[in-house]
Amino acid sequence: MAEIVSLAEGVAELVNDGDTVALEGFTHLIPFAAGHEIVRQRRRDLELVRMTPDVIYDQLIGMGCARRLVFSWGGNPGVGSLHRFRDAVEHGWPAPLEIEEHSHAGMANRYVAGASGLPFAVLSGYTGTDLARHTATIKPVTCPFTGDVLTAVPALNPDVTIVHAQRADRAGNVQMWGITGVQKEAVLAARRSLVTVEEIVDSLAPVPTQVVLPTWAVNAVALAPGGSHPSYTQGYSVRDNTFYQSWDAISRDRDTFTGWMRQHVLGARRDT
Amino acid sequence: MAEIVSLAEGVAELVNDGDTVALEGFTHLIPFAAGHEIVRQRRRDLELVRMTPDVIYDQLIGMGCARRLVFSWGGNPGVGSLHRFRDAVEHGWPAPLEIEEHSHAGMANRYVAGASGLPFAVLSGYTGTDLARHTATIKPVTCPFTGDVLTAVPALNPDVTIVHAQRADRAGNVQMWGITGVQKEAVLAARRSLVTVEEIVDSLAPVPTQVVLPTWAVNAVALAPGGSHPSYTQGYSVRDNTFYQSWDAISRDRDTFTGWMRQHVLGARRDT
Amino acid sequence: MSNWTADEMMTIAAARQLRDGTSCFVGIGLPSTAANLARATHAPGLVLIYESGCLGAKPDRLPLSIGDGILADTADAVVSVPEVFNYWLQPGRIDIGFLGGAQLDRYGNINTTAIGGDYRDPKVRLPGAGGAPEIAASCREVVVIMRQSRRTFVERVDFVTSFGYGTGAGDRERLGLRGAGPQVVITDLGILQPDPSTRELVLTRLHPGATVEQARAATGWRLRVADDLRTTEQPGDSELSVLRALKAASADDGSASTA
Amino acid sequence: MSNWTADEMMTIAAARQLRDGTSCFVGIGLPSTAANLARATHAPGLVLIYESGCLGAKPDRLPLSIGDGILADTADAVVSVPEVFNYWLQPGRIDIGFLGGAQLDRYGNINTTAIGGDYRDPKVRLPGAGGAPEIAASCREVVVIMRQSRRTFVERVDFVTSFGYGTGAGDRERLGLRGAGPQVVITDLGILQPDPSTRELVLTRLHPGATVEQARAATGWRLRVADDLRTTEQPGDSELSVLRALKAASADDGSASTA
Repeated sequence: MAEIVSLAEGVAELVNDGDTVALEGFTHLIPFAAGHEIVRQRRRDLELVRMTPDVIYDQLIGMGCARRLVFSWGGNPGVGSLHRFRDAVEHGWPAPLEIEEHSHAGMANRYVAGASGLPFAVLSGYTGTDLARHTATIKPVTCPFTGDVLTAVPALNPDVTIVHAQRADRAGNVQMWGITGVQKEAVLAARRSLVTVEEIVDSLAPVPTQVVLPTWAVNAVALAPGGSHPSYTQGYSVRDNTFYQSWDAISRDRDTFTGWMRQHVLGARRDT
Repeated sequence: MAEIVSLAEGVAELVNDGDTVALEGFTHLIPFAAGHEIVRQRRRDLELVRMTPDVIYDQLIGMGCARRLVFSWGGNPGVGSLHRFRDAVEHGWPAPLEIEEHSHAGMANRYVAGASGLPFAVLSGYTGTDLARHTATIKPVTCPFTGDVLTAVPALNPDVTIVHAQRADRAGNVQMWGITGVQKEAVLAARRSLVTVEEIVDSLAPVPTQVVLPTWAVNAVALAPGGSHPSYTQGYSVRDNTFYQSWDAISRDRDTFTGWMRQHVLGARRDT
Repeated sequence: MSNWTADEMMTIAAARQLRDGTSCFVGIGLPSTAANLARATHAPGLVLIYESGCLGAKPDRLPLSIGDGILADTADAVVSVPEVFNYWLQPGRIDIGFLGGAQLDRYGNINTTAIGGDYRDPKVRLPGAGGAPEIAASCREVVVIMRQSRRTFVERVDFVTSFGYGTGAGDRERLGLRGAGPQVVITDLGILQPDPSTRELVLTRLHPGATVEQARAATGWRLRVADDLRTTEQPGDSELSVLRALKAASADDGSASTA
Repeated sequence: MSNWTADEMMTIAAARQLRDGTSCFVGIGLPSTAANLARATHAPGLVLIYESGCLGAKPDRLPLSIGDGILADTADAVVSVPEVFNYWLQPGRIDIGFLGGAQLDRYGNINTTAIGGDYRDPKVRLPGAGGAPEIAASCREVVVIMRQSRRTFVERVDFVTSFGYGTGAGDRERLGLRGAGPQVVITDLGILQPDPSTRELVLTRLHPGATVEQARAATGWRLRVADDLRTTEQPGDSELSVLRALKAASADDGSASTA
């Protein structure tokens, strides 16, 4: 059964230095508040996993929390580059960043295998690309019935997965809707899971396109209203496209970035 | 784009003698009306595919439409045996029935592979059972990363899949909800598809737990109110448990069965 | 209410095996009846999972099939059939797999496929596997409920539909099966449990009124009896009244079926 | 409205490639702009599929990301990300894959991963693959939209993120790729198409005002020109006004991005 905790407690209990951590949310429902709490608690040497690193991982990488990144698309959607991600890969600042790179189809299937308790997934993908030459976690597998050669990718089983959802009930059952991406798979694939929510309610009225995570499949639920900003939470907020565009200038320069993080993230709680 | 047709037209156009045919619906939404139309149009030598053959395939088998059955559970849920299925397997009446037998997990994954355009699916299943010894479509497959040995099953790609849904709009978009079983996978895995519906409406208001099949993923939609009886259609009818129980007596005896089918199915349309 | 049937005793004894707050993958028929009795008595927080994709179903009457509307209407979540097997059962998330069967052997292997003759030409053709093989393999533990007779409790099943302990200790481990296998078998006469060292099913409890002789006569192998053989606590009035109310409120005759 | 920018001409020429009633897997940025222009003009029945799981999205303004709320709100169906790739893209159900890119080569291979240096130590690190490799492999055909320059149109891409025709005719067939590959490349100067026999990209159309010399100067390989080189029809007033209205109604600057 999921425990209802504060965000600070949840991150302190579930995220350790050196962990493999997945913060998922496909453009929608990105758990920014949880990412900021990880920065405030100064976690280090994390292996960050995420299909679309987005601004949230640009911040974690720029603040030196990450040792390694497993991903499939590292950009600022509709804007351009993630400058902190680029600086880490191109110049090793603030620390060298090891990368393991896949396609979306491969990453999605790696989470599916993880959620299914299988060691690998099969897809028809990467064919002819240079990704297969540079990424060790892409291998051929042969169909035992037809002899066709397909692509295998290993399961992703994060130590902890963190996602943001619209709401939970007091028993810890979680409900999300709209674009729910790969969050169900990411939570079920993980050893531990934390879900931040906009609100905690008495009962969860069914909603079209909903995904429900039963309380017994989640470790902890934390109330974090607005916890997806500058991403959005359908029914609660809209995507702050202006912030995503302004991030380009904020993140381009190391000092500007560090100053912004100090003011808006580290300084956002008195205990830092 | 799906064509709106009559049930008779749909079956005549899409179901041919010798086809591999899947009528899916997991207890809920079983397309009985379509099965009866197949009987009336006297299709022969069908390879019938279905996780739970249920009364609908008991009727098709007893009427001599089937050459082969691919399945995972052939009973009358909560009641007991399917007597026509047993008579065909045990005594070859009205014709010998070749069987290919799987578990639910295996069948579900075979549809998933079919819907995914993959030649096979991987699961952890059948281990230690005698099914693996008797069913040729169960083989070992080795994980290229861990060396673990898992189970492979080949994709199911029926010539035609038929399902029943609550409703469609005039453009042929299909909407179903409640227990939707493996129907999406069965339709997407098939070369051709027919969906019978309770009603055709102007627009599909979203419903919790809904599965929507876009019109461009379906070949034909036919209006068939009550088309799932004695199964049920959530929001339109309830399961006729009394009929399922009475089927035990109707189907036990060959003549009683044949008489019942003549009266209630063959006689149910003047053109027979 | 001091009189009850052997079937009622069996169902109540089975319900008592289900701890509150655990998750249970429920086969139809006797398992569903017992699981719903447990929910209605000592285990209100028991999470019922049906292979139709209903997670956390809370039916107020016994479903006749694993896909009755009442299951979807009352579930915490309704998922696809591929998902219930791949995301929920296969990884070993579910505590208890609750199964019935037509034939059970000395080592807890279950047959729901065919009896007599050859597989291709059986004397009696049964419904088949359904979800049982993977339920038996993947749930943390398995509870079996079956009426006991020489015909159904045999030395070796004609067909292994669901793997128990195979030919004895070590087989599950050798095959790398996730779950612990059949930890308890509840019958209309008593309770059998695997010997910790050999995994052979041994009589550990007798229901009130039943005798060791009856149990041996209803078993197709030389049934061993535990040194500390005990007697099942008799059905409580509330257990009986709730069970009878459940059955009265349903169309289900509780007949064997593992859909 | 007889004056327009090269970007507008490019977007309009790309939109014209999309036939009504077909399905189109849409990358963000230029492809999304052109696809939505097509829907708003000659192809109201164009089915837009976004990798966020939105099938049949009908946005009335341009989304900045592939996961904007407007896409889910207006979609015929919203499915999970694993499903959109496995059930919808992978089997080859989708007619057109619409991609942008940072680097394109003579045989239509696309690079969105890294430019210069070594993969482990690149001069410029780009966002990466996203959905592009499987879109390029599985859609029945691929349409590419990219601004043309010697820096972006190169003899051989530094990194093959999305496979076009590899090293020429026969490579896709040898690899068993489902789709036909890049059938048309729309730039700010004109249109390139693969030579039927060699699969080398050849200039088949020039936009009004552009010259062969400009196109050659903006291409990193010896650009061949089709014998029947034609001129793109200039933007119609309605095309231009709808495009400008779309962009005005959106926060999107249309900058390159292939999320």
